[in-house]
Amino acid sequence: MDKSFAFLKTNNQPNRILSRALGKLLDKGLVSAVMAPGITNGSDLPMPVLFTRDEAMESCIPLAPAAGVSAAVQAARIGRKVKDKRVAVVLKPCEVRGVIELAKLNQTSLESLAIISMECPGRMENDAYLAKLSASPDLPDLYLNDSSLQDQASSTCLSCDAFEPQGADITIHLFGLPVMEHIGISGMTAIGNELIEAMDLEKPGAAYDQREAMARLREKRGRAKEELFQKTGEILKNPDQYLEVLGNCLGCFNCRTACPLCYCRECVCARESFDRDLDDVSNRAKKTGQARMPAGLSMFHMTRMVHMSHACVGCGQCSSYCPSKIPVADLFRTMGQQVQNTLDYSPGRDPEEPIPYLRFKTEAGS
Amino acid sequence: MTENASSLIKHTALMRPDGHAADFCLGCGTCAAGCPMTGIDGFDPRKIVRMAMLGRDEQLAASSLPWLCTLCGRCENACPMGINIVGLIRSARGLTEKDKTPTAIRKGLEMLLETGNILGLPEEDFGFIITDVAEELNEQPGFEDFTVPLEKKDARLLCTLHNKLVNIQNEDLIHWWKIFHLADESWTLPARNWEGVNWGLFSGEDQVLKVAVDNIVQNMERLDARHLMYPE
Amino acid sequence: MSKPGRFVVAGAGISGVRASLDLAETGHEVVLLDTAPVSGGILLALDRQFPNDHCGMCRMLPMLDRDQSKYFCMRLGMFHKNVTFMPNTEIKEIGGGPGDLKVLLQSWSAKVDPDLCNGCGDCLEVCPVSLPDDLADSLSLRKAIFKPGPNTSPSTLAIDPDSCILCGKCKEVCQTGAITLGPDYEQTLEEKVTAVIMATGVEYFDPGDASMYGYGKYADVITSLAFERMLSSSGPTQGRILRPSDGAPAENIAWIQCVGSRNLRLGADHCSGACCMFALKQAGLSMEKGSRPTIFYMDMRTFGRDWQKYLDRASSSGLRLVRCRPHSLEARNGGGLMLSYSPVPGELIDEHFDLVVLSVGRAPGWKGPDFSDQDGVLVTGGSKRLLDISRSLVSASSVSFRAAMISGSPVQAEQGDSITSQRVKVKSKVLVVGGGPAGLSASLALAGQGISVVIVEKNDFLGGNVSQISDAEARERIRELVRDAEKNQDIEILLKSRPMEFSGTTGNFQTHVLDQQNKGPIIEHGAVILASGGSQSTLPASLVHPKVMTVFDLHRRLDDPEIKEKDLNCLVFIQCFETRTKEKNYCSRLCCPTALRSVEKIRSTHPESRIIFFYRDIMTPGDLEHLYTRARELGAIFIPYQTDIPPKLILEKEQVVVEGFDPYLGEEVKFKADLVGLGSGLGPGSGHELAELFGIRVDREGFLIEADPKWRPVDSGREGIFICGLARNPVSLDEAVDEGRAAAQRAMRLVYNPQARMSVSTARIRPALCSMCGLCWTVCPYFARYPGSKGAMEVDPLACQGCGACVAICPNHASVLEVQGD
Amino acid sequence: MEQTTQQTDLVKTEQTDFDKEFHPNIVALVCNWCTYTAADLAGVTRLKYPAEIRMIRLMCTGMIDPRFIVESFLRGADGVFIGGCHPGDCHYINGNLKARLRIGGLKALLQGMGIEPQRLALHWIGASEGTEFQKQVKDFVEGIRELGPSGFGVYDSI
Repeated sequence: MDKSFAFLKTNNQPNRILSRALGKLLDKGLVSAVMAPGITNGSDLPMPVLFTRDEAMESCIPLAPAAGVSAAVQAARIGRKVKDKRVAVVLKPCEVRGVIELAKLNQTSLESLAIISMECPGRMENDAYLAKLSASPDLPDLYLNDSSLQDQASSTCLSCDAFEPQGADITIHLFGLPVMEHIGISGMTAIGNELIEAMDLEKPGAAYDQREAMARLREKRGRAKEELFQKTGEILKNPDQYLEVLGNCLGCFNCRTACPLCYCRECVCARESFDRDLDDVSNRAKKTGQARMPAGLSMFHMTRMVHMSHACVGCGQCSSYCPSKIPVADLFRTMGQQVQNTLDYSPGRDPEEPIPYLRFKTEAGS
Repeated sequence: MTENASSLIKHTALMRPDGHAADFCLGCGTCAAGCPMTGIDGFDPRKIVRMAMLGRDEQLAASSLPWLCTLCGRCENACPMGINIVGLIRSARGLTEKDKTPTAIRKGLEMLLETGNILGLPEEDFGFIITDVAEELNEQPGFEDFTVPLEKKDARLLCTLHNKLVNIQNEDLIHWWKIFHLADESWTLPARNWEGVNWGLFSGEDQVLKVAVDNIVQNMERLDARHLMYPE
Repeated sequence: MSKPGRFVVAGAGISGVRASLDLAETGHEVVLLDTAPVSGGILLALDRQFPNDHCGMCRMLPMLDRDQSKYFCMRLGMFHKNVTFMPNTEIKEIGGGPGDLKVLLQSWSAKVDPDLCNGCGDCLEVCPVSLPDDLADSLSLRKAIFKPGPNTSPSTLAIDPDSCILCGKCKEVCQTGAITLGPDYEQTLEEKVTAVIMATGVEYFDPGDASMYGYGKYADVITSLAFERMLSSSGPTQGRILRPSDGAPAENIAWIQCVGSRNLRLGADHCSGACCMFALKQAGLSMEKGSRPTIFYMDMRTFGRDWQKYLDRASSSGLRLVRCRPHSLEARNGGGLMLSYSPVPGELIDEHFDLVVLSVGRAPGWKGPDFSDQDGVLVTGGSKRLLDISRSLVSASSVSFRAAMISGSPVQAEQGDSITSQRVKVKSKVLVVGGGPAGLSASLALAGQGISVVIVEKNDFLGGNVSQISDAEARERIRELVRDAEKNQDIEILLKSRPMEFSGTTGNFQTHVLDQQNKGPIIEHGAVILASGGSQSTLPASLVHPKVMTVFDLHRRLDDPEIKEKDLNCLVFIQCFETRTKEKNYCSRLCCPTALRSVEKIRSTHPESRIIFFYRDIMTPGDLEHLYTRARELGAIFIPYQTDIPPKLILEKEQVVVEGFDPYLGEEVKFKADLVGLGSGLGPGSGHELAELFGIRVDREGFLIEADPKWRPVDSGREGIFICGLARNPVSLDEAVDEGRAAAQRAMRLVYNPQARMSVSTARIRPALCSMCGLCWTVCPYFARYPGSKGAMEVDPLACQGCGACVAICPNHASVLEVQGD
Repeated sequence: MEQTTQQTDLVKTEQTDFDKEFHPNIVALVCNWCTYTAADLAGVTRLKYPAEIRMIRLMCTGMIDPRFIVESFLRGADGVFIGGCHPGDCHYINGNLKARLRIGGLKALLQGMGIEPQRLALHWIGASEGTEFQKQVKDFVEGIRELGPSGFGVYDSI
């Protein structure tokens, strides 16, 4: 499919203008709903909001530099339930990967979803965002144009070089563009092109060359990622350091709740079989002189790694949710990378790519 | 050419006592692997058998293939299908036009028919050679009274001779004559048609084969010998 | 319903074991005996078997009533609660009539009490007698007291009465007092049984007896059986391939095929039917160990469905194949042997090999009295024909069914049981798709046991390809099957119909059968037998010519009076015509025998006509070899060709010319043919469609694939669905009938009891935890999962075998294994 | 009398050596059909293999939940040895192939956690391969002995 690149004039309000463009999809009946980050009563934190009337789109912040939760789970819920209608979902690239991965696990269907994603400048941690927002109400727009603000993104985003969406129907182009004048929009699929037609965009006179901006960013974030993996890798390999990092775990299981890929209805780790026998703890205490009473947390983290590391899309929500500031995402992404490399697997890359542990079927012989 | 002739050789092979015609050939190559001649001037027993099966009698008869064979029988001995390969080759030789058979054999055969031996040795010359060798033996102690029982009637044993013994290796006669003498054997040598080598067998010419056999039979009957010693 | 029957099965090789298990699984009692001290037969010596180089013998264990047989590797022996194994036993006499046989058994003392012997092996150290080990085919020595199988269980030793000198040393060292060397006792025992199955196996040719290839003279010439032990890590060389003469690694290895078979001088006008594959397997395994194998062969008999592909794999991984029979060999200075062979006319090669393996032929072997003519005595396995494993099992299942039918009344459903296994209600009805020989024989077998059958046939007649069969006897047999089926009240026949929708779980399937008006009943049934058959391949349009036809059509045409009287100067057969090649890479098995049978027919009317065969490998396994010999005797000429230079057909208006290359002459040959028969093979019918409907596997060519090509030949892999006949693989009429019965036997075991027992350990879903991700569905190798209507996956209780793959893949442990009883 | 004392001393010395040597905790997960049979065969043919292994018989290696392995390490195992049927020999068709894939991923994970991949081994050992079982187990235990204690058990303290 040829990309159809077009411009949207932003008039210093890229979020608002883009919201209106999305509203046209509703207005023209091309989609029955739009799910995008937005503000609802009670909080300034952008959360996935389902819009069904274009006039309501005023509260939409499609390019919000924060995400209260991963919208992948919500998009997946729509995909699973909605049949014979189309819903546009605005997702960050990591969320798109999450939805694709969930589709492989039969947790959603991509059929009714029109996925709109963007070249992602990253999201800020929720508290940092809210603090900044109170001083600067235009933060969602300013953030797009200000690399020093973007440098305040979450550590996960700063070390993410998968910022270009894969598998979306529409991509919103930001990098290397004067976003306060206009942003780029291109359709990646037939559906995407069909929707773009309805947005009344201007066709490009001369396209911007994004390559340099992208390469710079990729280099910068890629380096940060390597450094992070290096650093975290060292921690992981050293039981003492690992214990120190994980030692603060309260057992709240927020990381699990936040994870878009943890699709089980009830986590296996919540079950009795994961409770440490008191005898175990006391035996250990006898051996080493001490043993922590709320047992089995290392088993919890290990099990989650066993189950999820091949599927980790690197959204960082687990870290954001951790009350003890444990860099869960760093650990997961580092481990995920190693496991994914071994299994030659990239989560969310392609809906047709089978879950690696099912691939044995294609193998013959020894 | 398209293949359509029927095969004479096949019929010849079918007449063999064991009845195993070349038809059984699997083409397995056991014969060729055991044959001392395989590869020499394109020789291969499989090829001969196949030509016979395809009825290419004339082509086979006109080729040198049948004459390259030593008739040693290693092929036949190993053939898992029990094919009478030697017999087949002999039959093929029999089809060769007379002027195409190897000269030495041709000449020998003519002599055999003419004189009863392959050398073409006249009867008096044969008698002379035998007497001469006997005299030589008389010089050895203990054999002074030895004489060759030429044309002796009622002997127990009639001996035929390989022509080599008469021609170039006649001192070899002495060895068995000595044994016979010491054993007091009752034996005889025919004065004519003493030839023990039947080139009719090699040449595939049944009528010559028969002539040579008849010669011996007549000698046996003429001299009333009871047993035959046949050195070939 | 009558009482379960009691049977004697003589011979505890693979056929005997299969027959015993079949009878035992349907509630009968079996006395399984063998003259050997252990069960297992020849397979004890074979670690891996073609066509996949795997073991997997355990897969033939019961799938349902599994708690009745111990969870064991089958190499340890065979254990089933309904089977009594009697080692060291033979049949002395059989009296009475079918259904009421009196069998006199004679057992002799093993001299070692299996209850006391713990297999410690102290006695092996002291026994002074050493003799060649039969198991390793004389490759190594054993003592007079010995371990009769490499890993049989119980790990008892046995004393060979022929070589024991009664010195008593073993008895002295035995700490458990297991050894009795007293006077030989023999025990006779009379069994009253319904029927006797003779599964007495085969004998291997002893190349020493015929002084072949220096066997017995040169240590580095060994038999294929000895090589098998050499490959085994429990064998005399621990799996290393060594020259017996000096223990040096054997790198160059030659296999010589057809030693003791296909040899008229030895009176062996038969093919052993398995040695080609056996050699391919051995050569392949030896390559894995770094050897360079060469196989000397005449015809590479890859006549099983997947065998040609097996050959292709071996060739592409470096196996050298040389088409010729070596003449002889000689020992070489410094070890090894010099082999003389001539691969092409005029070329004589002496090649050095470290090891020469003689692929020794087999012949039916039974030294005891022959009871096979007696009523109530049935013969199976290699003792009947020379079969590979898969065919032996099919034959054994078929025979066991016939044996069960002798009792004349249906098998009784098994009632209560001490083991608290859960049961599932099943429908006592079987759906048979296809009304050809396989389907009919399956239906009749089931109906004979009181199971109701529905036959669904797409044509408006039963009998399958009967009109295509020219053999009058075969036609009559099929007509008889049709007549029997039509008048059997337990068989419902739906003509011009096809199955369209299929659902349900094992034992409780529903199939909607539609006729040509798209109307028809929904049939509820416990099992399905797919016998949809196949047909001969059609020739390409470019070959449409009145003188060119398939070998099958030609064979039929020879009966036409017109042809009989016609002048036929020359007939040409081209075998493997566009088969055993990339597009259709299997042997159809029937083209060679059919074409060869035509030779006799031609000769009866045309004694002088020329008959030419262009062939790649003549496929006449077993007794069929005689057809080949006979055709040669009748003057047919056989010209081998290679796939890169196939014979050319030149079609002209009035005539057909066949051009080819004769490798023996080294020349082009050309024949004006009055008739040309093409061995273009057979193909499956609606394989792909059926596979899709019933959710089973199908191969590229459209043949339905079995769960395991050796051990479960008529199981589809999805429990309750069985496959047989031409839909599964090219077969002869006899084989189709056997496969039909074998499939019936497998279906029977599932539905004979309206309360089928589940496997001891099966998976269960905890619905509240299931996220329906479907991972378990995908990993389940038995198709025992399906998405349920209640928002959770569900388990097909009879299909689940408790392998636990679902448990391991489910991140949430929504899938759990449950073990019933103990 | 003197001789007896000497013998006792000898035994004592041996024991001391034995004690000095590191005795790893090895968990062996073996499939019922092939490797267990091989282990059994090794037993009845009196092939000695290291006493350090604790064998757990499973129906199939395909049913090994990686959690078992992780838990083994967390509870102080120094090595986990898995033995299954050769590819194609699996009683359950392909359980062993599933195991291989899963264990491949787990190895990467363990390596990331500082557990040497050699501490987790998967071997195909057929039913008739008693000597192979002995050899593989011996080699494995020796390998672990050289590596020393895993130290991973300490994680379980949280």
